Amino acid sequence: MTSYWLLPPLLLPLAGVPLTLALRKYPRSQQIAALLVMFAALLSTLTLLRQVLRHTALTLQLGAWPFPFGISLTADLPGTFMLTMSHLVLMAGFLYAAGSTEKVTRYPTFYTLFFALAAGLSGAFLTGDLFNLFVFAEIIVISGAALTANADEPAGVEAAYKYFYISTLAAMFFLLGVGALYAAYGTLNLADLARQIASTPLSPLALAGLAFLAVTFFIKSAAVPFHFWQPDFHAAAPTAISAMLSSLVVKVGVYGFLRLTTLLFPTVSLLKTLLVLVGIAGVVYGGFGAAGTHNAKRMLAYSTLAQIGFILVGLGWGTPFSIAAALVFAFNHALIKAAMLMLAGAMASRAAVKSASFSVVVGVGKYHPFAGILFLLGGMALAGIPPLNGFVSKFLIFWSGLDSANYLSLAVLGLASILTVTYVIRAFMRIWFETNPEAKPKAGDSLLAPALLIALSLVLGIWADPLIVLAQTSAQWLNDPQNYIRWVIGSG
Amino acid sequence: MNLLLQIAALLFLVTGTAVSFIGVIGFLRMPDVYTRLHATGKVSVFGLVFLLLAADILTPLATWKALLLIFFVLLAAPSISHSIASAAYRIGVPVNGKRDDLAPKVHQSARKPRNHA
Amino acid sequence: MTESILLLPLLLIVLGLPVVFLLRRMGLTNPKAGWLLSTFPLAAFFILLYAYTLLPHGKPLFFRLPWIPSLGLNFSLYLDGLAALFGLIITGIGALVVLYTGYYFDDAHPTRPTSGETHKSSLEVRFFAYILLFMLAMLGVVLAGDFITMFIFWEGTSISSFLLIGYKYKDEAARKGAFKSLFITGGGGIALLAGCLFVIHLTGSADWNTVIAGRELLTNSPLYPAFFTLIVFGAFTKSAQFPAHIWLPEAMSAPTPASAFLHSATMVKAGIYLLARLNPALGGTDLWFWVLSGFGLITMLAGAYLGSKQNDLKPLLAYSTVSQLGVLVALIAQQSEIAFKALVISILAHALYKSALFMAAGIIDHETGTRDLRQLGGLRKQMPILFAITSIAALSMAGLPPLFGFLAKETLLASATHPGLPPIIDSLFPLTTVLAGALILFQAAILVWGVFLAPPADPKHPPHGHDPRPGFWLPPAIPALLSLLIGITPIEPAFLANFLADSAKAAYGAKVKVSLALWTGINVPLLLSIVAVSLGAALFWQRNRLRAALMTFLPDLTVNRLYDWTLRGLDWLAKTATHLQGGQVRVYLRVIAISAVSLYLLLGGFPPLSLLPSPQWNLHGLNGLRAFSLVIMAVAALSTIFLRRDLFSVLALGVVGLSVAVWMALEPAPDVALVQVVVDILTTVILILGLNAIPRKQRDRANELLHSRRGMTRDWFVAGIFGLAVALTTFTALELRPRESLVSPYYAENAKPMTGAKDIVGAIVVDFRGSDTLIEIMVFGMAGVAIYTLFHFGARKPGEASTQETLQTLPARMPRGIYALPTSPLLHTLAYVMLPLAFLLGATHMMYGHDQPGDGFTAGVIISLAIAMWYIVFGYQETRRKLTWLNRNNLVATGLTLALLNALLGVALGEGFFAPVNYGDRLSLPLPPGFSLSSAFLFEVAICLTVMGAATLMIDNLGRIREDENA
Amino acid sequence: MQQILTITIWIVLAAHLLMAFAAVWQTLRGENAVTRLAGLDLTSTLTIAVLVVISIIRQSSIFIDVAIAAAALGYLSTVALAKYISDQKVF
Amino acid sequence: MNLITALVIGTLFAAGIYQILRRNVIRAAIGLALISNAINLYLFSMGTYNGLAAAYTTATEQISDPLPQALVLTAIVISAGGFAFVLGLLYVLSTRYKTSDSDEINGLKH
Amino acid sequence: MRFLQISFPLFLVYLALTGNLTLPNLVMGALISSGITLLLPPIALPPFSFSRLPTFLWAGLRYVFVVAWDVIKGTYSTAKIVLDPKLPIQPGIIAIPSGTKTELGTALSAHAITLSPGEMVIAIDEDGVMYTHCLNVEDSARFVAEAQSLRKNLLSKMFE
Ligand code: NA
Ligand code: NA
Repeated sequence: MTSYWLLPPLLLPLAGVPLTLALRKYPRSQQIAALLVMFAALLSTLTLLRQVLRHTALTLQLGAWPFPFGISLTADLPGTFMLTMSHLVLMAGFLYAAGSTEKVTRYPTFYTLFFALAAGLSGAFLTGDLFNLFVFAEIIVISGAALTANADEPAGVEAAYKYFYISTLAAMFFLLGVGALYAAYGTLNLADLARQIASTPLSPLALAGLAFLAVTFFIKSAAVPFHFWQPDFHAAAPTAISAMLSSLVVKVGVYGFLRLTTLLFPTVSLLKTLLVLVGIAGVVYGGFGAAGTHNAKRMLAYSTLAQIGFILVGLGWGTPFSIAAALVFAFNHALIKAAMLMLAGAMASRAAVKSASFSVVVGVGKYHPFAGILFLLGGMALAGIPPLNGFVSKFLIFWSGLDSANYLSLAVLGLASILTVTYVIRAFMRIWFETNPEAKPKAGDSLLAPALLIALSLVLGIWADPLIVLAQTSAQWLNDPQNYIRWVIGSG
Repeated sequence: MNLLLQIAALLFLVTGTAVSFIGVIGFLRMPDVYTRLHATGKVSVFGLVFLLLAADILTPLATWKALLLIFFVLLAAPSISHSIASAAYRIGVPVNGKRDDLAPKVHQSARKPRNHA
Repeated sequence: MTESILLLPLLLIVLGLPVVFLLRRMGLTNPKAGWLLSTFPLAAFFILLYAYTLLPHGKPLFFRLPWIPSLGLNFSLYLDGLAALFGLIITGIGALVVLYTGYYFDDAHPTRPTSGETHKSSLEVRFFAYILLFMLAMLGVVLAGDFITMFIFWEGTSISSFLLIGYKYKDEAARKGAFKSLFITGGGGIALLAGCLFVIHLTGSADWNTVIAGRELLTNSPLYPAFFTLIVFGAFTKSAQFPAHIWLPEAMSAPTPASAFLHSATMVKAGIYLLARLNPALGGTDLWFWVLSGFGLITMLAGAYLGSKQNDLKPLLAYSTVSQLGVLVALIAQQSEIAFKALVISILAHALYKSALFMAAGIIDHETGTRDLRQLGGLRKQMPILFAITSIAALSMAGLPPLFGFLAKETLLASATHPGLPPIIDSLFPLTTVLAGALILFQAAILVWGVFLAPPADPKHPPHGHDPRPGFWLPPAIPALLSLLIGITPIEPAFLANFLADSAKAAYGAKVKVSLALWTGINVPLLLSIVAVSLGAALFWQRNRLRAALMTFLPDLTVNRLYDWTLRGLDWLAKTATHLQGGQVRVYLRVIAISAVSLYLLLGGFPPLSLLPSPQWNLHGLNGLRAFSLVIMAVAALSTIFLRRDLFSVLALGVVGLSVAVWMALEPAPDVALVQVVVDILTTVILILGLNAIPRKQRDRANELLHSRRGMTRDWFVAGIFGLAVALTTFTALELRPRESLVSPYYAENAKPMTGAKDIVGAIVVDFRGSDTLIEIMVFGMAGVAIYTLFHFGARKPGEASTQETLQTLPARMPRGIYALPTSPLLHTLAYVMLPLAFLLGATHMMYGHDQPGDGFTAGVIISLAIAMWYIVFGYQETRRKLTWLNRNNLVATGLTLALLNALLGVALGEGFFAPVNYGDRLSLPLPPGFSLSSAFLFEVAICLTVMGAATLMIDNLGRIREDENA
Repeated sequence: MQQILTITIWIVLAAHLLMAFAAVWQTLRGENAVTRLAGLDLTSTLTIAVLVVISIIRQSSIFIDVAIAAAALGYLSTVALAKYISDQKVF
Repeated sequence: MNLITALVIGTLFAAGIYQILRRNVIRAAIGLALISNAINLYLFSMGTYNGLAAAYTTATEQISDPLPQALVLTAIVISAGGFAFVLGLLYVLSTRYKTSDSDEINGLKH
Repeated sequence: MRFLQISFPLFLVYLALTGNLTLPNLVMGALISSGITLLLPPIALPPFSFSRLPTFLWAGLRYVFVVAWDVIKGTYSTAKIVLDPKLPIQPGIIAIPSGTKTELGTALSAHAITLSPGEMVIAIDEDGVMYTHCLNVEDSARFVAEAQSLRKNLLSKMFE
C-alpha cells in the first residue's frame, strides 16, 4: 500500500480549498489552518520523495480501475522532483502571504484560491493521464487569474484578462491535441499512449496532436513568441502569487515538454530542435526585456522568459545530462525567482506608493539593508554567480551543451547571460544605492519567506550534490520510458 | 402495438405539426411582435404538446416524463409570451390598433419610453 | 593531513567577518578595530608562510574536499610557489590595508574634510566586511586547486569589488564605476566559465595538475582557439588589459584603502595569476604569444601614456597600474626563463610600491582634503614622514636604484632584449618598454614633485596638512621600506630568491633561476635603463609643456565610447524588446495563432492531400439532419460576426449552442446534448448579464470602431488558416472511423457490472474518470469564488460599501409599476413553481443520472437557474431573504468537502481511492429500483452542491448592477 | 401502419427542422429586440420538439429528459432576456 | 458528410478566432464561446466510431464512443466557468477603463 | 396542511419523473418532496379543507375543460386569420378585471387568457386588472369578458 503515499501531496491542497472557504469568516484560524495544511503537504511530499527513492516509482490507479481505463497517478522521480520543488516554493508562498501587507491576502477567499493553485500544480506533476493534466492545468489557470484579478494593483484585472484569453487559447490547443492523440491511439493514459506511439509509425493525426500539445506547452511555459501574457501577468499578480506563477506555474509547460520529448515522442527530433530555437529566442528576448522594462517585478517576469529559455534549450539538447541540467535549472530557478519576486514585492510594499515600478522603489532600500543583502544574493543566484545555486544551474547547462557539442547555441546562451548581471545589478543599484527623498522608513511585507528561500539557494549552491544526483537519476528515468510504462502498467 | 393507439399517435403527430406550421407561418406573417406572439403560442401548446402525446404512445418509458413535460409547457408557455409582450410594451413597441386600455394607466405611472435594445 | 592547513588562511578570514559585527556591538573605534582585524590576515600570512615551508620538495600541497561527487567536482586548494607568492601578497598587504582602513575612517581625529568621502564616527562595519570578503575571494582565487574552485572565488572578487567600488553609493560616479567594473569583469567571468568548461571537458578534470598535464591534448584540440579566447578574455577583463581597462580608473571612486588593495596589489593581478597558472597548460603556442604580447605591450604603453595626463593622484596611479599589468601580460607571453624571473620580481615589486603609493595618496587626501596635483604642493615640510615614504615608493616605481623597482625593471629589460624573440617583437618589446619606463618615471617624478616639492599651485590657498598618527602611516611605510630593503641589502636574501624562483618555476613550467643582485654588470638592459631614465628626466624637465600638449592635443585613447555604445545598444535593444509588448491583446493572440499554425505545418500535422479519401456525401436519414444542424450552426456562427448589435450576436450564439445540442442529440449523445443545452443557456444568460453590466455606450463605441480593411483581411486570413488546419485534422479523424479505441469497449462492458450504470458516459464521468470531474467542478467552483471575490473585494473602489453591507442597509426594494415584469403575478407563480420543480428535476438527475442523461452538474445548473429566475422576478435582496439556506460559498465548500470525503471513504473501506462503493447494497437498504445509494450518487450530490453554489455566485454577482450605476 | 407512422415521423422531423430554420431566420432579421427574442423562444420550442421527435425515432426516453431540462432552461433564459430588454438590467 | 462536419467545425473555429480578434470585448467573449462550442464538436469527432445508438449499456447497436463524450462534458463545464469569469473581468475592466475596446485596455505594456 | 399543499403536488411530480410506484420509491418521493418543501419560503395559499375537496376537484376539472375549449376555439380562429391572405386583424389592448381576490387566482386567469391564442395578457395591475392584447379587439371584448366570468366562478369555487 505504499502507493497511497501519492495521495497526501495532492489531497492536502485539495482539501485546503473547501477548508479555507469554510473558514472564510475566521481569518486568523483560516490563516493558521492554511499554513498547517500546506506544511503537511510539504512534509508528505518529502515523504513521497523518500518513498520514490526507496521503491522506484509509485503508481496509484484511481478508483482501483485496471490500467489504462482509470486515471493513474504516477510519482516517478521526475514528477516527484517537480512536485518537491513546487511544495517547497508553495510553502514559502503561503508564508509570504501570511506576512504580507497586500489587501488581497486578507480577502476571505485568498487562501482558497491559493490552495486551488497548489492543488493544480500538485496534480499536474502527479497525474499520468493526458486529459487529467488538462484539467489540472485549468484549475491553475482559473485560480491564478482569479488571484491576479483581485490584486491590489489595479492593472491586475487587465493582466488577468489577457492571461485568461491566451490561456483559453492554450486550453483549446490542449484539447485539440488530446483529441487528435485519442483519435490516433484510442487512449489517454500517458504510459499507454507512449506504448502505442512507440509501436506504430507516426500518423499525421499523431503529429497534429503533437503540434497542438507543443503549442499548448509553449504558451504555458511562456516561450517566445507565445509569451505575451507573461510579463503582464506575473508583474501584476499579488506578490505571493506572482512568485508562484513565475517560479512554478510556467514549469507545468516545461514539464509537459519533458513528457513529450522523453516519454511520448522521443523520436521526433524536430521537436527538440524547435525547443532549442524557441528556448534561445526566450533567452535573448527575455534578457533584453528584463533589461528594458520599468518595473522590478516585470523585470523578474521577463527574466523568467529567459530562464525558461535555458531550461527549454536543455530539454531540446535532449541528452540525459542536459535534461538533468534542465531539471536542476528548473528547481533552482523556482527558488530564486520566487525569492526575488518576493523581495521586489517586499520593497514595493515599503515604497511610498505601493508599486514595484523603478521610479517608485528607487532608493527605498536605504532603510532595509537586510533586504538588500538578500536581493544581492538572489541576484547573484539569478545571474549564476557562485556560491549560489544559480551557478550550479548555469554551470550544468553550459557543461551539458559542451558535452553535446552544441557550441552555437551555447555561445548565444553565454552572451545573453551577461544581460542577467546587467539588469539584476541595475535593479539592485536603483533600489539600494540611489537616493530618493520620498523614501521613508516603513514596515512592509515580511522578509521571512524570501530569506528562507535565499538560504535554501545558498545551501543548494554549496551542497549541490543531492539535487544534482536527483536530477541525474530523474534524467536516467526519463531516458528509459519503458520503465515508466512498466511501472504504470505493473500497478494496474 | 395497438393499432388504435398508433392511429392516435399518427393523428397527434399530424395535428401538432400542422398547427405548429400555422403558428410559424403566423409568426412570419404577422406585422408586429404582439401579434407574432399570438402565433407562437400555438407551437408550444399544440405543436409540442401533441408531439409529446405521440411520444407518450410511441416511446417506451416516456409516459410520465412526457406528461410532466406537457404539464410544464402548458404552465410556462403563456408566462413566456406574457413576459416578452410585457417587455415589448415597456420598451415602447407600438401597438397597431385603435384601442389601448393600458396606455392611460401607464401614463399615470410616469412611463418613460425607451429605445429598442 | 598537512594539506588541510590550506583551509586555515581562508577560515581565518571567514572568522574575521562575524568579528566585525561583534566589534560594532562592543562599540570599538575604527582604528582599534583596524588593529584587531588586521591580525586575521596577518595570521593568515604567517600560516601561509609556514605552509609554504611544509611543501614537499618541489611538489605542491593539494587539499581536496568532494563537492559535487556526481560530477566529479571538488572543492580543492593548492599551494605552490606561485600561489604562495600571490597569497602572501594578498594577506600581507591585506593586513596593512585593514590597519590602514581603521585610521582612514577615523573621525576621532578629524583633520580636514576630504574630497567627498564621508566619515562617520561609528565603526565602518560594511567596509571592513567587504574588504575581508574581498580578501577571502582573492585568497581563494590564488589558493584554489582547480578551475571550478578558482572560478567560484573569481566571481566572488567581482562581487565584493563591486560592493567596494560602490561603497559611496550616494555618489553617482561610484555607482557608475561599480556597475562598469561588474559589467566588464562579469562578462569576462562568463567567458572564463565557458573557457574552463572546455578545458575540463577536454581533460576530464578541473584539477590544476590534470589540466597542466593535459597540455598536449589542449593545445592540439581544434577547439583551442575558442577556449583560449574565452579564458584570455576573462583574464584580460579582470586585469584591465586594453581595451577592457576602462573600468579601472572609474573604480577609483572606491575609498582609498580599497583602491590600494584591489587595484594595486590584488584583484587586477587575478588575471595575471590565471595566465601564469595556465601558461604551462595553454602557453607556448603562437596564438598565446601574439595575443598576450600584443595586448600586453599596447596596454603597457597606453597605461603609461594615459597616466601621464592625469592630475588626480588615484587615476594617475591606476593608469600606471594598467601599464604595469600590460608588462606582466607581455612577460607571460614569452617562453623564456628570464621572462618568468622578471614576472615574479615585477609582481612583488609592483605590489609593494603601488600599495604604498595608494595608501600615501589616501593619506594626502585625508589630511589635505584634495588629491588634485593642481592644488597640492610644498608639503615636504609639513609631512616629512609621508614625503619619505612616498619618495621611496615612487623611486621604486620609477625603477631607480637602489630600489627593488630597479631590479624589476632590469629583469624586464633583460627579458625584452632576450635573444630568440620573434622578429617584430624583438625590436618592439625593448622599444615600448623603454618608452613606457620613461613615462612611468615621469609620472613618479611628477607625483613626488607636485605634492611635496613644487611650490603650492595656488599660493594664496596652500594646502594644509601634517603627518598623521603612526598607525596611519605605518601601513604604507612597511611596503615602501621593503622596496628599499630588498634593494639595498648587501646579502642577497636567499630565501626570497628561492621563493621567487619557485614561483617562477610554477608559472614557467620549468626551473627558473632568480638572483636578487642589483648590479649585474654593464649590459644591454642597463644601457636601456639609462636611456629610459634619461628620457624620463628629459620629459620631467619639459613637464609643463609636455603635460599641456598631452592634455590638449593627444587623444584620451579611451574606449569609453565603445562601452557607452555597447550599453546604449543594449538599452536600445532592450527598449525595442519591451516595445514588442504593446499592450494589445489582439496582437498577442494573432501572433500566437499564426505561430501555432506554423508549428502545425512544420511538424507535419496535416495529412498529405493524396491520403485524403474523396468525400462521401451520404446525406440521407440522420445524416441529412446532422448536415442540416451543421449548416444552421455555421450560419449562426457567422452571423455572430455580421450582426451589428451585441445582443443579436449573443442570440445568434445561443442558436449555435442549440444547434450543437441538436447535433449532439443526433450523433447520438444525449448526455452531452443535455449538458450542452444547459450550458448554452447558462452561457447566454451570463452573456446577457455581461451586456447588462457593460454600459451600452461603451459597447456601441467599440462596435463603431472601424477595423481597417487590411486588418480585417488579416484576421480573416489568420482565422481561416486556423480553421482549415482544424478542419483537416477533424476530417482525417472522421475518415479513419471506425478506429480502435483501447478503452471505450472496456467502459461499455464494465459500466453496468462494475458501477451499476446504464449510462456509460455518466459512468465515465463519475466513476472511471471521477478525478477529472472532481477537478472540473473545482474549476467551476473557483470560477464562482473568483467572481465573488472580484465583485465583493477586488473590484471595490476604496470607501465603497461591500455588497453584503449594502444588503443589510438597503430596504427591500420591490420594483413597482404597472408594466414592470417583477410585479406580474403570472411570473411570480411561474418562478415559485419553477424552483421546487428544478429541485425535483435535479434530484432525479442525481439519483438516476446513472441510467439516464443528466448528472449532478445539470442538477446544479438547473437549480441555480431557477434561483436566477427568483432573482429576476423577486429581486436579489428579496430572494436572499426568502431563501435563507442559499449561502453560496458554503455550498461550494460543502460540495467539495463531500466530494473529497466520498473519494476517501473508498480508501477507508479498502476499495481504493475514488473507487465505486455501493453503500445501499452494503447496508441492505430498501431503495427504489434504479437508484443506488453509492459513491457515485454522493459524488453527484457533491457536484450539484458545488455547481449550485458557484453558478449562483456567478449569476448574482454578474447580474446585480450597482444601484448607482444603473440610475 | 408501422411504415406510415415511420414515414410520418420523418416528415414531421423535416417539417420541424424547416420551421426551426424559419424561426432562426426571423430571429436573425427581426425588426427589434423583442421580435428576435420571440424568434429565439420559438427556436428553442422547436428544438425541444425536435428532441421529442428524435426520442420517438430512437425509441428512447432519454431525449425526453434532455427536452425537459431544455424546456425549463429555455423558458428561464427567455424571461431573463425579456427582463433585460425591458429594464436594461436583469435583477 | 465527414467533409461537411469537418468544414463546419473549421468554420466555427475560424469564426471564433476571428471574433476574439475583434476590438469589442463582448465580441471577443462571443469568440471564446464559439471556440468552446467548436472544441466540443471537435472532441466529439475524435471518437472512434460512428455511433448508431446512445452510449447506454442497454443499446443493441454500435454505440457512439463514450469517452470523448465524457471529455466534452468536462470541457463544457470548465469553459462555462471560465466564461463567467471572463465576463466578470470584462465588467470590472469596463468600469475601470471606461471602455469596451480591447485595444484601449493596454495599461500594461513594455 | 400548508406543508402538504406544497409537498403533495411535488410528490406527484416526483412520481411522474421517476415513473415507478414501488414502496421504496414512494418513501423516497415523500422524503424528497418534504425536503424540498422545507427549502421553500412560506407562501400565502388559500385555506384547504377535506370537506371542500370534492368541490375543488370538480371545479378544477371543469376549469380544465373550459380552458381547453377556449384554446381550441382560439386556435381555430387564429388559424383562420393566419391563413387568410388578407390577414384580417384588428389588434388592440383591452382591460379585463380578473375579479378574483388572490394573486394565485389572478395568475391563473392571466394564464388561461394567454394560453388561448388570440389573447395575451401584457400587464396586470395592483387591482388584478389584466391588460390583454387581442388579435381581434371587437370579438375578444365580447367573448373574453364572458369567458372570464365563467373562469372566475370556477376559480372562486376552487380557492374560496
Ligand atoms: Na447521466
Ligand atoms: Na394566448
